[in-house]
Amino acid sequence: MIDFFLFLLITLSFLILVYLYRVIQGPTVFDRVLGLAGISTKAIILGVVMGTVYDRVEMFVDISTGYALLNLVGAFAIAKFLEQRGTP
Amino acid sequence: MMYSVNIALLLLLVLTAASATFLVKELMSSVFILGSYSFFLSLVWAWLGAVDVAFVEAVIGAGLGTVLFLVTLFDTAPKDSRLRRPPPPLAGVLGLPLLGILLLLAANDLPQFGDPTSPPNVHISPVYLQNSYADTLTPNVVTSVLMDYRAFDTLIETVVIFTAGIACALLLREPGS
Amino acid sequence: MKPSFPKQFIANTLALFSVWLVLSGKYDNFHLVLGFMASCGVAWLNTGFPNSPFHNFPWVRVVLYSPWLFLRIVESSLHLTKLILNPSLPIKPTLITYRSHLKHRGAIVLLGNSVTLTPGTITVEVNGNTFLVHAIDDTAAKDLTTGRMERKLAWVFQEDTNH
Amino acid sequence: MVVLAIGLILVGVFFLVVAAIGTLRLPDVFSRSHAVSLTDSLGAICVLGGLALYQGFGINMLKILVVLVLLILLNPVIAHATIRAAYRAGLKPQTKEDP
Repeated sequence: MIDFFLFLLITLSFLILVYLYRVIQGPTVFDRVLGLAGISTKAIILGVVMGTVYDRVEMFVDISTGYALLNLVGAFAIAKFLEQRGTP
Repeated sequence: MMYSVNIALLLLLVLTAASATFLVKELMSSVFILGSYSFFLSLVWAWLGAVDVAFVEAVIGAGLGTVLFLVTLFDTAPKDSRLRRPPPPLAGVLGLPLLGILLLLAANDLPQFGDPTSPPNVHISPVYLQNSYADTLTPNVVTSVLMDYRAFDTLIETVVIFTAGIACALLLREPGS
Repeated sequence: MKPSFPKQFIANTLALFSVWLVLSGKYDNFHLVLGFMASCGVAWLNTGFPNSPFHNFPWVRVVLYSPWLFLRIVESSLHLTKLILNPSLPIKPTLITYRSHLKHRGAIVLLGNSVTLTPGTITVEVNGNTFLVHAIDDTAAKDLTTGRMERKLAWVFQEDTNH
Repeated sequence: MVVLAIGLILVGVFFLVVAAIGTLRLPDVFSRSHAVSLTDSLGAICVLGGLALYQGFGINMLKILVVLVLLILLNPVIAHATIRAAYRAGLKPQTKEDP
């Protein structure tokens, strides 16, 4: 069963690589922001999966909740900034 | 064995994000890539079992750091946020990977992760664990080490942070007041 | 019809306290009292502003509405999956403006959220009651223009839409 | 129970892969945000639901469900904030008249 979760972890890490391509390559700034949102969604899931592997879900879920809320704050800061600044 | 596969993958992601910061042409994109780098780094910390470090890295690195960098960019003129880097020197391009390989070779001689016979686990840790409550009457060992055995260290650290705060307040105050 | 301040305050406190119970996981007297006091304080700070989306928020009917929304999420993701995996990528993006008759601010927030979650549409801008919606193809816009979702939300917030 | 959990996780991974392909294939920011907000949300819901089922009934399941509800509520908000910024910054989406 642990092997299955490790397989899941590796698959999700490769998915992060795809979003990282979008962050680096993205033609506009907003593509990069979307890539960052995708990466943080994967990071939230990875946190819970790691908790399942270690059998300490209650601790790792707190990290995931923190990620989710920070992700929201960061996305709002970026969006506000870009709205006032315009595209570079 | 299987555990190290995943840590290798996560470290690869950290490396990719770190090198991508040097490839982009504008500061804003490097801020975003730096944010994703912090996410990966805190995943690595969580995978190694250091959950508190992971939490601090996520909060300060990915959340607060990104916002602070953006606030700084907000006060920067658009022409200053473009980057024109000279090409890296040849000695760095050749020498740094060699140095990395040397460090990796040296890392083989380090004791295993959580090895009970490694020097710190034989000499220092049992002393702290056995005597800390009798010495300091503090139930938490980490607190007693930080606040009692290394009190001067912590005090000077606090002084450094306080000085940095005063410097920031002096630099950022309103000119008129 | 409109609940009074104490009733709304108690509802908000109970909603916050249940979240606290799930997140804390410690059920001795000390922690329970501390959590209850904290949720009372947050609810007291956030109740009674007519501009807040949580003013007169109907918690129970929103929970009843969510299974329908979940089915829509599944449907929309399947639709988008078919579009993405199709080799010829048959998308026809359009921008639609849409006027809603809902008055409650919470209802408008929920409508924007639901529009984003339903097949192939995503809210671009909300200005008062006017929504600017980006639709990825023609079948996607149908659900919004028939007003099906707005009728559901009008039932949730007990408002009259026939005007 | 465990079989159901593994099935849900595999379905979720399928949707996550589709969302990643979508971010690579779709032409502009507005279409890509569909993939990021919708398909990604459903994939995350399925994977987290499978993990919650694997935990069995208890406090851990409830905690994972809290993260799940947060994701459902916050993912569309993030996508909306991003593309509203894109729209106000002057980007125009591709429409079917000028492909």
